[in-house]
Amino acid sequence: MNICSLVVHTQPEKGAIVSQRLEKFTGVEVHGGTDVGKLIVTIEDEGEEISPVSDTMNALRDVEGVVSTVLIYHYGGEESMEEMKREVN
Amino acid sequence: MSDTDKKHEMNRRQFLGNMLKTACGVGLVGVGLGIYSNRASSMPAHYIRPPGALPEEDFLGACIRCGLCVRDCPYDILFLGEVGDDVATGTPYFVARSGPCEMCEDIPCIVACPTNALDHGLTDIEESRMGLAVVVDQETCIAFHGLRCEVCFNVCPIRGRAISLNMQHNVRSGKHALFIPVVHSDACTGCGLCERACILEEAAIKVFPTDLAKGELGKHYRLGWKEKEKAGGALVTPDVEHKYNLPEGVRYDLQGEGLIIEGKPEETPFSSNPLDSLNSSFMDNK
Amino acid sequence: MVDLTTLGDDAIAAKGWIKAHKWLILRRLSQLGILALFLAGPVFGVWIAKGNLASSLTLDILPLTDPHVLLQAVLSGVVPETTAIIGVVLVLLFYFVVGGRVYCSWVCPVNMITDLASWLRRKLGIRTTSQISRNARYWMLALTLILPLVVSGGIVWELINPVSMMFRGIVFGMGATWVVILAVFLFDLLVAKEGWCGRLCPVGAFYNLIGSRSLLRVNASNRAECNDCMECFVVCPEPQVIRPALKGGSKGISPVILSSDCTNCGRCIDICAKDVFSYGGRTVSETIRSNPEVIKKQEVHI
Amino acid sequence: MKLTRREFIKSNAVAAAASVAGVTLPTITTAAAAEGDDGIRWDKAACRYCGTGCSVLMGVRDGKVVASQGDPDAPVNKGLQCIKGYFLPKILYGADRLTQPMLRKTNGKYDKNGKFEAVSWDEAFKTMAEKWVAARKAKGAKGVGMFGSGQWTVWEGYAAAKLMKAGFRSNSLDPNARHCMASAVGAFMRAFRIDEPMGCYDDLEHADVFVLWGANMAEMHPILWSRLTDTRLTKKGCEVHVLSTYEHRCFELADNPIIFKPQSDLAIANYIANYIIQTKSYNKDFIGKHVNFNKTTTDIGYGLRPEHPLQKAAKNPNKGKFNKIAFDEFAKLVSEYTVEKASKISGVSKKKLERLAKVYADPKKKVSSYWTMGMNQHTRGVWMNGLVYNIHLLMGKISEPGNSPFSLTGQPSACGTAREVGTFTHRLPADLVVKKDAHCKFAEKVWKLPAGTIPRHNGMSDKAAQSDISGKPMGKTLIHAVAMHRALKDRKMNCFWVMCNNNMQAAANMNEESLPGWRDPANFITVTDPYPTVSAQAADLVLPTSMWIEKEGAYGNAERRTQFWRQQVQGPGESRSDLWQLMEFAKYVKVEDVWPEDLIAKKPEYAGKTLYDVLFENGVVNKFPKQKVTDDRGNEYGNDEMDYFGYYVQKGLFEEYRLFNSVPGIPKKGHEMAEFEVYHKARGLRWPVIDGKETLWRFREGYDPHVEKGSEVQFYGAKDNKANIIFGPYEPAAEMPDKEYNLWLCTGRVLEHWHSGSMTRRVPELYRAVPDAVVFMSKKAAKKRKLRNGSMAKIISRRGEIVCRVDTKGRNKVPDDLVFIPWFDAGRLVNKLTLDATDPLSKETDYKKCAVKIVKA
Repeated sequence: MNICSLVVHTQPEKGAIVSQRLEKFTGVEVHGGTDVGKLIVTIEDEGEEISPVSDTMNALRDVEGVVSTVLIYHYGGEESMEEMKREVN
Repeated sequence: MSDTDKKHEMNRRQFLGNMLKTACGVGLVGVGLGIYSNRASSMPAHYIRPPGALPEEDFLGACIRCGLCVRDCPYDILFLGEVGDDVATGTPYFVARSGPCEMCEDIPCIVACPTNALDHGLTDIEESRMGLAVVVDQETCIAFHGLRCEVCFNVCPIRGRAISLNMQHNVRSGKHALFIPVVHSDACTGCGLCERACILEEAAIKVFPTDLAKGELGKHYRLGWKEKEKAGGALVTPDVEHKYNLPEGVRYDLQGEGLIIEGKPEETPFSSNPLDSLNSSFMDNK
Repeated sequence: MVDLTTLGDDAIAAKGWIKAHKWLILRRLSQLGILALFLAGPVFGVWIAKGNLASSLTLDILPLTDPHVLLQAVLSGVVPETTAIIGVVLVLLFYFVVGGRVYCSWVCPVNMITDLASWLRRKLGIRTTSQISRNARYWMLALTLILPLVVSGGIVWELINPVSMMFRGIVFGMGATWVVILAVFLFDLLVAKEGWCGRLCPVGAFYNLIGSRSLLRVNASNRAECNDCMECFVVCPEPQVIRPALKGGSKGISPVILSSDCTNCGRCIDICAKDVFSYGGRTVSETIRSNPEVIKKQEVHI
Repeated sequence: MKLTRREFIKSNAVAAAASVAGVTLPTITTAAAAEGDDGIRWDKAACRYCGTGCSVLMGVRDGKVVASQGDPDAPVNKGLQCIKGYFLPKILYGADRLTQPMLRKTNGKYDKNGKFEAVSWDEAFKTMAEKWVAARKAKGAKGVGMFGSGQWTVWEGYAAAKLMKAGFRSNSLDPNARHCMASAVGAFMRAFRIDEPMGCYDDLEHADVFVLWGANMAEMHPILWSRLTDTRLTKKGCEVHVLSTYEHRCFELADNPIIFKPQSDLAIANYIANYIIQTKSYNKDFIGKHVNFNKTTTDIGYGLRPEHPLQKAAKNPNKGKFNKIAFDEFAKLVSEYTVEKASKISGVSKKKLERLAKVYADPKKKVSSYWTMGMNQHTRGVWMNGLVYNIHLLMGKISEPGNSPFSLTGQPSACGTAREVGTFTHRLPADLVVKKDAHCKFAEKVWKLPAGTIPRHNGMSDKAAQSDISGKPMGKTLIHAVAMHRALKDRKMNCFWVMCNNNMQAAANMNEESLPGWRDPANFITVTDPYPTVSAQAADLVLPTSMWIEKEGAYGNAERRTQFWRQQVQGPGESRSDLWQLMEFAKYVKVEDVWPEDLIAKKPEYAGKTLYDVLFENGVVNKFPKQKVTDDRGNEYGNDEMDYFGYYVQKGLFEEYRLFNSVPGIPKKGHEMAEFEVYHKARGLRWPVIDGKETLWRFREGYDPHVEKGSEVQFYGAKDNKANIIFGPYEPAAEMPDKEYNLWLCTGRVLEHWHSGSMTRRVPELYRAVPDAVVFMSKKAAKKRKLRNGSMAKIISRRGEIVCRVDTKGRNKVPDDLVFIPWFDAGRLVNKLTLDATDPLSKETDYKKCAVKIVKA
């Protein structure tokens, strides 16, 4: 179980189109910043079912319009999905 | 030059010097005062002048800081600016959130004013423009979320005209309506009753001095439908009558609904022309 | 030099304490009484006078308006209401009769502060004084009247006028007004003797001009009795007004104090053990001078 | 805000990236809010105020309600609330909550004229029991009385009914719903022989036309109004007709605004029936199969004291009998009400009346009629309710989506408690009545009591006189709310317990009828309330209560929806719930104190026991042992009553109540309810609940399982499965304006305050929004009296006077001959002015009509 967030720099005018491209990857979500070309992106994997986060990160770099990616936050835990879905409170 | 002359000369010099010194000193005081007055004449946005107050610049000249308006306000909402307040010392104001203008019909504060700083020409309180109410925060105003509040609307003394409710469909719930308060600058007096009544911790409707709150339409622009109403008809040659190619049962309402597909008459297996039935014998079906 | 430690002792000895402070007490009663009239409303709910010294309405009928403030308002372009005009006329008439600076000594609340400063100066022996001309107040007056014409802030003087501020502060709420009052006090105590009222205050200057031909005056009609103790000079807030009347006998100058600077405060009357001074009209002096007893006394003295 | 751990981590990740990139995202604030809300336990409850029955979520942390929200999953309100609901947590935390029992004392002893002093519960109940037992013995069944509430929880009402009717053997129990819903109940029983509306709130989406008959829904049922408004805005051809005696906020939406003269609604309704018959629009098939025609006895007086001239003048005072007639006779009776006549009586233009009649008569239009106090608080309220049923029945526009005559309720549980569990003087649980020997016997069986325990309405059980504790026969036993105050004044009743309402502020004619009895040294008055209300001030013993979510509760709203909540916080100090008080007080009275020997002889095992033992430890109520109260998420909740009494009291009472309505062999079907636990899970269920299924529209085949197949419609409340159309004519109001008292006075509520304001006026924001009651009057009427907006006016009736400010600009625009004063303001008691004239049938006071004059104060 991994969750990480990164800032993906794009050519400023291409923020929207790049974010569409990124969201095609499983486990990838764009949370904003398309208008300034600094996409706030999270990547999650769900255990063994899909490719690990690191692979996805590498793949993102090769997406057309992406200038650079910077990893900001990474969480790697051992919890099961059950636990993760439980409410915080 | 004799001694006395010298002495006179000295005295004159001294005199002139002293005078110059005094003049300079007083002049400095004047400059300081001018600067201070500039600063002091900027009021905080939530301080509202009493009804009939002249435009701020004129008001500061006209108000002699006597406090008679304060004394004659039956609801005791007016204060005089004190030294250290952000309002010209001694001038009257109220704060809508804690004590709004109750809109007395006889406007005693204006009657009390000896200098016309509160314009004695104002005799109908509903014509006063103390400020303008503004719905400042749609995110916190619970009416925008569909809660039934409308306290501002309910307490507004210019009933239905200064604040109206814009009823809309609540897309989220799907079956409730929203009652959105809308302020109309042509009727709002800025009394502040709405701001006081607002039940939020920080009011979402606030009264600001008119010059801060009011927008202004481009001088060139007119609202077409209003002009038409004023003129009592089209400003240019009225439109011709339009005709359309339409299938049966369909109308076109140019000024209203547009395309109207009229309900088909209830269908039966029979043609409306009896001959059709008569001529098609059931015996042919063999 | 006058011995400040024994100031007034002679008068008390001669007339008793009460008589030696008669006019002072009456003045304080007047100053406080006027405040009380305005305070009775907000404090006790008994509405006698509403408003403040700038403009007021007494018993819902008598309007009084300060001409200096109204003049400033007019200069900034205002057409006052009739009540205000009536109020100004009443005030002008009154001070025209009793003397403009009666306002300063019998009405103005700042007077109590500056009197206190003067008293302390004498008690503490503070002698510093800066060279501010007594004419500076007229410059200040001019300034207050020019500012409304040139500055957008309207009646600018009222932003800092300690006179109206103190009264308003007491009647409507002090805020930081005490700072201004303290400043006036310290100015008078440490910077200039009678600095505020005697040299700077444009309100006083204005009333000074109004009352320059007033009927009520103090005279030294009994000047022959003067024993040159000089105590009147010490207590007088405008001592320059005394000399001509008191000492001008030989030059044929009238014993009436004619200078409009005189505030008609009566301190000279109180402090004089010889009853040299008294209130009277502009021409009252002659009758007293012809009083045979006085003449006789003068002769004896000579 | 609910977040899974995964979402929580993710939102942190997003926030970190956004802050690095300098990008602002709306989602970040959400995450922060979620963090801030940590530690809050959310649970559902029914809103404390009106009969709409909004569901709310209350957030509790450290034993205090710290947050609230509308319940987004509640079908009624979908997360919405009115302004009162917005402040729900604050009604619990007024600074002057009562926390200790208070008794009037002098020198350490009870004294009617003493000052209130804190006492222990034991002393309070001992003093009270002594007075009650003495009064019960000396004055008979009516010697003691209890005035309850449509704000009681279901089991509180049930326990009260049991305590009074079975324990004290007295029918002197009436709820404040008597002031509110009694006329609606009367009309339901007469027309359908079963109580409560056939429709539900879904009618609000399905109707084409809405007609408001004396209901200011915009302010009094704010969330329902927003549903009605939405339908009006979004449905093509939808129209709204608003009838009232003055212009209120509903008129903002009115397509056909109708202002009629007070009382003339009777003429308008009869005219509509006449129009339907004249135009032959009525549903012949429907009335043939499902309707009987009747006419009621007329000239029935005004429910005043018998010696009142108006009462003496009436030919058939208090008579409610109606007789079957033929359709033709009915047609003839209403034919008198031509549009001309109706227009003349009501002052409404013919055009408007015709427009209204047409929508009812149009078979293609679905019409829903709504009404509240304008129709119920009416000296002909039962008739008037019936006249609207007449219209709907003539057209067959009833019991189906969009076609509904719907009586809205003003209190959160006027239906669920006051009406359903039998807190009216004449009722027993589940629509049973003390008039019927069989019903009483059934109740006695369920309650394991000797036959003849419950006093019959006429004191006759099996045609033999029921004996009272004093040995004398019982005599007539029914006594309604207004009569209770009269009995106190006349010293026929000596002990009175007012619970969960504020009757000193509510009951009409306070000066002449309420206060004298309360303050009479012969009488002992107990008031149970969370706050020192006007009633508490006038009482002798004040008992502090744990209110609303300080106890486990259940309410039943206007659409038959029963909603439960758990105890979420603890009441302050020594406050105890009404339920606890009712049960604990029963411990202080022994069976011998109130039952005659011959009755005890029938159940000798009850000898020497307390009422508590007999009524509550009867093996049914105490059947469910102490348990933990938890929700599905594992949160635990308190239950003070369970802790104290040692068993699950609420569950026991509810399950015993279900023996009246949900088991085979019950006398009246149609009130079936689900099991206790189901309600804790559901967002309310609309009864009858049969096999776990709710009923939306009653009496209609397919919607209502009680309707037999093939019959389409069955009004199964009546034996012949038919509803009654009952003709009642126009009769004038009790007190009309004359030369001296020249204005109508109408009273009512405002959106911001609820009822007597004892809760909402303690919410600073609501108080600030609407601080004091004003008198709404027209500009012209004000000017005539030298008044204007904002001036102080003295309003004088034959019974008293009050002073308040004039409002000529406010939300209510009244005609020149009518004024409106809301009654929420304890500082301006409008019930000093109102007349205690009631509907002679429902005994409900007419708060909407009396005569006043106004002068400058």
